[in-house]
Amino acid sequence: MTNHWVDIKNADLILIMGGNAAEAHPCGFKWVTEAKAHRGAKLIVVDPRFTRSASVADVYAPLRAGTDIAFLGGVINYLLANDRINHEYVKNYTDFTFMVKDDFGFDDGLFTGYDAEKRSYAKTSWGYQIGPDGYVVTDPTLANPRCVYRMLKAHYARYTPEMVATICGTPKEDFLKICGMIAEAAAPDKAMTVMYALGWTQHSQGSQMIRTAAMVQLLLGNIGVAGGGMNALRGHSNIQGLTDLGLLSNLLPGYMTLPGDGEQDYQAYLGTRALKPLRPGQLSYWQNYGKFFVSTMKAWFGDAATAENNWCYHWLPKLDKGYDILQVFENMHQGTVNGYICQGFNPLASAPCKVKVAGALARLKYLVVIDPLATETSEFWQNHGEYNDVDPTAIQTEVFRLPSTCFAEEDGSLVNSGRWLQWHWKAADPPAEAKSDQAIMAGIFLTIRELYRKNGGAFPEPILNLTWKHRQPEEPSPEELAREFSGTALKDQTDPKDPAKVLLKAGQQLNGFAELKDDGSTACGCWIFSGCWSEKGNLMARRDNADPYGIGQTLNWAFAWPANRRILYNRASCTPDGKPFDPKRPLIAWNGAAGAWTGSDIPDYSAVSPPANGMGPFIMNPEGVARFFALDKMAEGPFPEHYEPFESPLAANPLHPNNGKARANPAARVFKGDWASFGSAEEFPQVCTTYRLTEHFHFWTKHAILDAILQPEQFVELGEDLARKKGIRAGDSVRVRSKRGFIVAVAVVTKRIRTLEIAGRKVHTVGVPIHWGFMGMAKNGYITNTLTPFVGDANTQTPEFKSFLVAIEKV
Amino acid sequence: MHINRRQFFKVCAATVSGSSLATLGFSPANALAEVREFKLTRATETRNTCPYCSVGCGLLIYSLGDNSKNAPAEIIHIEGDPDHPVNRGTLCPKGAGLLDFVHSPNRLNYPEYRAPGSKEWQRITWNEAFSRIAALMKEDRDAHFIAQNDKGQTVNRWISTGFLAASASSNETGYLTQKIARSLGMLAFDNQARV
Amino acid sequence: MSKHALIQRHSASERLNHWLVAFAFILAGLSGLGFFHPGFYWLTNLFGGGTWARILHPFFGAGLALFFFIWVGREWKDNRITPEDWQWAKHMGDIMQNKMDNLPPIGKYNLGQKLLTRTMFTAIVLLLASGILIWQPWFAPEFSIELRRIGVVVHAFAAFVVLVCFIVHVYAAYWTRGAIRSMTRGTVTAAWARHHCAGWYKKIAG
Amino acid sequence: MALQSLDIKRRSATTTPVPGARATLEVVKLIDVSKCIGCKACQVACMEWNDLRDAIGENRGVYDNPADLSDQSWTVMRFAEVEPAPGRLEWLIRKDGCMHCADPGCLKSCPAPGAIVQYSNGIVDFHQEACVGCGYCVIGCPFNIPRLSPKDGKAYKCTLCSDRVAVGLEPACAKICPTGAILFGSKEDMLHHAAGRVVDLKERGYGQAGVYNPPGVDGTHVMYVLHHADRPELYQGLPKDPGISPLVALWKEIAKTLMNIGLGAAVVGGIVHYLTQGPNEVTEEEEETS
Repeated sequence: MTNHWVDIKNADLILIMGGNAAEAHPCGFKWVTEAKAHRGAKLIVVDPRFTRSASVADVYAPLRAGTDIAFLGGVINYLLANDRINHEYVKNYTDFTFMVKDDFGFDDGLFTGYDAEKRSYAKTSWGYQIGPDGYVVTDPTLANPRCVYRMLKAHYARYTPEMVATICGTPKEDFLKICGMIAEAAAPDKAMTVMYALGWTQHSQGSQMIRTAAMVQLLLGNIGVAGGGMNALRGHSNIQGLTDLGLLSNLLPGYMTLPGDGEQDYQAYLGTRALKPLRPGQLSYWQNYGKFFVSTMKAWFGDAATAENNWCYHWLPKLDKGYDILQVFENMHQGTVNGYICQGFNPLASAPCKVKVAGALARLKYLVVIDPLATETSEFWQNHGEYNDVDPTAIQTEVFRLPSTCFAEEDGSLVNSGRWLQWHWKAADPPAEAKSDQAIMAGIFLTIRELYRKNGGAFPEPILNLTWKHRQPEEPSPEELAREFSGTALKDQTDPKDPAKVLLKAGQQLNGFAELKDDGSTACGCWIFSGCWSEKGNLMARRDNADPYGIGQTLNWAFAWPANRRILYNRASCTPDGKPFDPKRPLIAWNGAAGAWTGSDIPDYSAVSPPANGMGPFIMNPEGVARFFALDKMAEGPFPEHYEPFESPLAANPLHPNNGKARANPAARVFKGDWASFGSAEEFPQVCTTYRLTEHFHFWTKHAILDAILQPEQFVELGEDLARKKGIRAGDSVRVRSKRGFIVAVAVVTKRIRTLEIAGRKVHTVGVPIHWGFMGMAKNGYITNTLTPFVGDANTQTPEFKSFLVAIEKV
Repeated sequence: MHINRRQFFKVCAATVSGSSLATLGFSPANALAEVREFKLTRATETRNTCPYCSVGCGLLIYSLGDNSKNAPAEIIHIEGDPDHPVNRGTLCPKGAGLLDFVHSPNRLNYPEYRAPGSKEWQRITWNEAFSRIAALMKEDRDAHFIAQNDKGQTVNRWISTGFLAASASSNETGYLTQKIARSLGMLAFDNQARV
Repeated sequence: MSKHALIQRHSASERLNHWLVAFAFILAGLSGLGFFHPGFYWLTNLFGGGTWARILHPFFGAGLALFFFIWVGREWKDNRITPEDWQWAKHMGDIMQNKMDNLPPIGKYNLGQKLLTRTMFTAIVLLLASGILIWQPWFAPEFSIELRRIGVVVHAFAAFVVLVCFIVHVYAAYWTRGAIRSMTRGTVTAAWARHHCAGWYKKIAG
Repeated sequence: MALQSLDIKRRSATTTPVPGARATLEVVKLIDVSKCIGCKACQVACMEWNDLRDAIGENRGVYDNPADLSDQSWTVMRFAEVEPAPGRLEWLIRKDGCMHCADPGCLKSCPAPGAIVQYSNGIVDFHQEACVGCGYCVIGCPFNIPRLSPKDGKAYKCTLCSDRVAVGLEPACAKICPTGAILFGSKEDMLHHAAGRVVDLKERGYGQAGVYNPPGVDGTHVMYVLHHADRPELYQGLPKDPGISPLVALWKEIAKTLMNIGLGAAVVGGIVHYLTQGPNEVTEEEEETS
C-alpha cells in the first residue's frame, strides 16, 4: 500500500477492483465503511462476480476475468478524451512532458524489439530522449507527438467504451457511469483510493493491470495524497515483511537486487543501481545504494566484509535467471532439484497445476516441511483416496516434518500492508516439542556449519563467517535479530560538521538509514527497516494510538518503513509551491519559518529542500517524477496493453484480431512442456476464476474447527443461465474440468455471476474457492490448483489463477 | 341446588380466592437468576498480531492462570485489541477463530520422518532431524555447488536445493532465513508473495 | 354376605381398569398442572422437579389415554343413550336436590355419566393429539410451530375440560353414596340399583 | 454475584413481583444490514465466547452455514439474493438471532419459574438450570429463535452476552464486527445512530430505508437498519409485523385465568352443593324393602 488501512477513511471514492476487500480483508474494509459513513464516500466494485464487497457497493459492474487492462485503459481514454485530469499534478509530478526515443514504437499489439523465439523484448528503444547535458529532453508545451502525454493519449484512444464492452462484457452505460464517478476525483480536493489484491496480480499480465490503475491514479493526482494511493492488500500477515527482507530469488533486503552472472565487477554492479538524476535538482535516492549494500554485508559477514574484498560481493550467489517457484518446480519436474525446504508454505495446495507439483515433489531426494500444522505438502506421498491418489511405495523422497510455533507462542514483528512493523508477544508455550522457526533454522544451519568446519566442502567461507552473535546460538532471540536488521554503529559516528562530536558510539543502535555509511562503519540488515529498534528502544512495540490531526496518522503506533513514514510520496499531496492540494486533509506542507516540510506525516522528501528547488516528489526515481512511460522496467512494454489470458474463450485479441502473437501476453514465460497443457475454448468453454472466501484463510483455517463450521465443504459457484443449461441445481454435485485435471464439488447456483456478452457471444463464468484439501477439520476436498495453468505474469511469475478455462458438468 | 344471585357471587369470590390460594400462594422459590460468570476476570492478557492477512489486526490473547511457576499458560480466548488503530477491537471470522488454530487437532507436536517408499511417519528427535537434514543438504551442496559458470564467471550459487519461505513468520525469522539461505548460495528461494 | 342383597356392578377387571385410568389421570394431572399454571409448579416436586415432570407427563398421559380407551371400549354398550335417558334428564332439578322418586328406569349409567364419558373421551383424544404435537423431544420438532401453538391451546383447553369432568365425577361419586363402593368392592345393594338405575336393576334381577 | 443479575424486570412463571426497584440503562444491539458483508465473524465470536462448537456440516448449495440456529449456533447469517427492482441485484445478508423483545413471547410461554428472565436493561436471558425442556419458548417466540439442545434438552439462544454486558463490555458479536454493522449501546444512542443511517441510505437511493423495531412486541433490544424497511420479508423472511401469536396470548393470558376460575368454581360448586343438599343416599328403608 502506498497509503495505509486507516487512511482509506479519507477517501471520497473507493474503487475495489482486482480484489475483494470485504471478503479477504474485512477489518481493513472497515475503513471503507467509515469513509462512506463519515465522508459520504461512494464505493465502486468491478469484478467478475458480485462479491461481498459488491453487496455494500454503490455501483457494481461485471467484467470478464482477465480483462482489467481493457477496462482501465478505457478509463484512461475517458479521462484524457474529456480532459478530466489534475493538470498541475501530471505536468509537474509525472513524465507527461518527457520525450520518448524516436525509434520506440507500437505496432498491432507489439512494441519495438520483440523476439518471438525468445518470447521477450530487446528494450533498447524503450527510453527517454537524453539531451547533451545528460538529462531527459522535455516539451513543457505538451505539443510534441513524442512527449509521453501525446503518446499515452494515442495509445489509449483505441480503448473506447464500445471496445471495453466487447472485451470485458461490461455494459456501456455501467462503464460510463463509473468513468464519470472516477473523473470527479480529478478535483484537487477529492481523492479516490484503489484497493486491489491477487485479483490483479494473478494474471499473465497482472503487473500491467496494476500499472494501468496506477496511471489512472496519477492522472487524477491521487498518488501521495490522503485518501488516495494504490493500495495492494497483501494476502498474508507478513508477506510484506518477507518481501521487504528480500526473500525472493533475486532480492536482497530492502529491494536491493542480487547481481547477475555478468556483473563480475562490484563498482559496475553499484553503477547500474545507484542511479544519477535524470533531471536537474533531483534527489534520486537510490544513489545511496552503496551505503545500504555495504551495511547489509557488514551485518551478515561482520569483520570478514572489508573494502578490500568489496564487502564480500562475490560471496553472494549470482543469477543466470530467476528461480521463482514456477521455475523451481519446473526444474524439480525435470529432475535437477534434489532438496526442498518448505517453511510454513504449502506448495502442493498453493502452486499451480497440482499434478505437476506432486510429480515434481516425488522426484526430490529430500523434503523438509517446517510448519505448525499437518499440511498437504508434508503428506504429498500419502494416499488420500480420490483427493491424492498416489502410491507411497513408488515415492522415494525422504520427508521431514518439523513442528514450529504459531504466532501466539513467539515474540517478533510482522509488517502489515500499510508497512507497519508491529511487535507481538508470546502468550504460551508451544505444544509438546514444537520449536520456534529461529531455533529450527539455527539447528539446521549450525549443524551444517559444524560439518563444514570439521570436514570442509564447497565454498565454506560465507557459511563459516556468517555473523552469529547470539547469546543462545541454538535459539537466536527475536530481539537480537531485530536489532541487527535495524542497524548498529560499528564505529563511533561523528557529526560531519564537527568531527569531534560523537553522535553515536560504537555498538549503539542507528536512528535510521540516513546514518548508513559505505565505509563499513555501520551494519544494517535491512536498510528500509532501519531505525525500527533505535537507542530509544523497540519502536515496533509502540502503542500510542493518538491521532492528533484526526486523519488516521498514528505516528507513534508501531513503526512504519521507511523512516516511520505512513503515506508514500506525500510530497505529491502539495502543489509545486508547497501548499496542500486539499487543505482539509494536509499530510505535509512547506513551513517557511521552520525551513522544513512539516505536518501529520514524515516527509517523503528531502525535509529541508524548499519548493523553489524544484525537486520532484518521487525521490526514488532518478527523474524525480512518476512514470506513465515505464521505460524498460516492464517485460511486455512501457504502456500496458490488453492481452487475453493464456486460456481465453476468444480466439483472438479483439484489439489485434489479426496478430496471433498479440493474443496473450507475448512476454510471458511458458515452459516448453506446458504449451500442451493449455485447453481450448471448444473443449473448455467456461471462464474460471479462483478466489478466497471470507470464512477461510488459504489452506490454513480448515484446520480450525470454528472456521470449518462456517464453510465445511468445497463448492463452486455458477450463474443461473449456465446452471439451467447444464441441468444443475443448487446443492448438486458437479465436476469442473480443465485441461490439467478435475475437481468435484457442490454447486452453488447464484444470480451473482452474470452471463456476459463478449464479442457477440455469451460467456459464462465458473467460480472456484480455493480453501479445501485432504488435510484438516473441514470436509476433505480437491485441491483447487488441480485446475490452474502453469503460467505466470511476465514480470513477477505470479501464476494465472484468476482466468483460465474449464468445463462443468453434473456428476 | 338453590343458588340465588347472591350465593352465586359468593361462590365466585370463594373460587377466585381459592384459585389464588392454589396458584399465587404457592409461588415457587426464586431460582437464582444470575448471568454466566465472566470468564476472563483473572486471566492473563497478552498483546499479539493476527497471523492471517496483512491488515495486521491487534489481538488480545487471554490465557489461563497468572503465569505463576506452577501454572503453564494455556490460551483460553482471543479477541481484538481495541487500542489497535486499524482493527479497533474487531476481527474477521478467521481472526475470531484463532483459538481453534492454536488448539487445532492438526498441530504438529514432534519432529517426524518418512523414509523413502514408506507409508507412515516415524517420530524422531530434533537432533536426529537436524543431523540428517544437514547431512543431506551438505551432500547436495558439495556435489552441485556452482562456483563458476561456463564462461568462467564467479557465480557461487547452489540451485539444486530450494527453499520456500513462509508468509506468516516474523521478520526476525525471515531475516535469519535470508542470511542463512544466501550464505549457502541459494537462489531457488521464494516466498508466498504470489499465491 | 351383607345384610342387604348385593348386586355385582363392576367386575374385578373393570375395577382394575378404572383405577388404572384414575391413577394415570392423577399422575398426568399432578405432573401437568405445573405447566398449566405456575401456581401449581410446586407439584412438579412430586416427580423430582420440573424436568422430570416434563419427561414423565406425556407418558402418564399416554397411559391415561390407553386405559381410558379400553374402558370406553368395554363399557360402550352400556353407554348408548336411550329415550329413558332424556326422560331422566327432565328430572335434573329433582336429582340435584336428592329427590330421586319418579325417575324413569334408566340403564346401568345415567345420562350424566354417559355425557361425562363422551366429554372425557373427546377431551382425552384432543389431549393425546395435541400432546403429541408438543411432546419434546420426540415428536414436537416434526411439527410446524403454528401447529404446535394450536396444540398448546387445545391441550390446555382439553385439560381444563377433563379436569372439570374429573371434579364432577369425583364429587358425584362422593355425593352418590354407594358409588365408591361399587368401584372398590364391585357391588351395590339392590336398593341402590333400583334407586339409581331401575332399568339396569330390572335387567339384572330379571 | 453480579449486581446486574438482580435487576430483573420479568421472570418466567412467577406470580409475585420481581425485585425491580433499580432501573438500569436500557441497551440495544443495532444491526445495520446495509453495512453487513456477511463475513460471519459474529458467528465465530459467539461460538468462541460462549464455548460452543456447532457440527461441521455440509454445503447445501448456499453460503448459509450452519444452515440454521441451534443450541450451538445462537446466531447465523441468512443470505438472500434479491432483485427489489428489475435488474438491480442485491445480496441482502441478515444476522439472525434473538431480538430480545420488550414483550418476550418466550418468557410469556415459559412454565418454568426463572428459566427465562428479562433484565431491566432489556436483555432476555435463558437460565438452563431452571429450564425443563418443554419447548414452550419455541412456541412462544415470534421470530423462531430458541432451540432445544439434543444433548441436554434445554433451550438455548443468544444471551446478548449478558456476562459481558454485566461487567460493562459489549456483546462479543458487536465487538468483533469488522465493518461496524453491529453496534451496541444505549437504546437512545442506537435509535439516534439508526436515524442517521436511514438518512444516508435514503441519499444513496434506498427510499424505503428504515429501522426495524417492531411495535407488535413493544419493540426489540436488537434492531435492524434495513434498506427496504417496507419489505422485511426480503431478508430471508424477517416477519413484517411480528407479535406474540394470538394463540399464545389466548393460551397464556385469557384461557389460563378463565380456566383456573372454572376449576375453582367446579370445586367450590361441589362443596356448596354438598353443604346445601347433602349426600344422595339410598335410605335405610329402601334397603330394607329390597
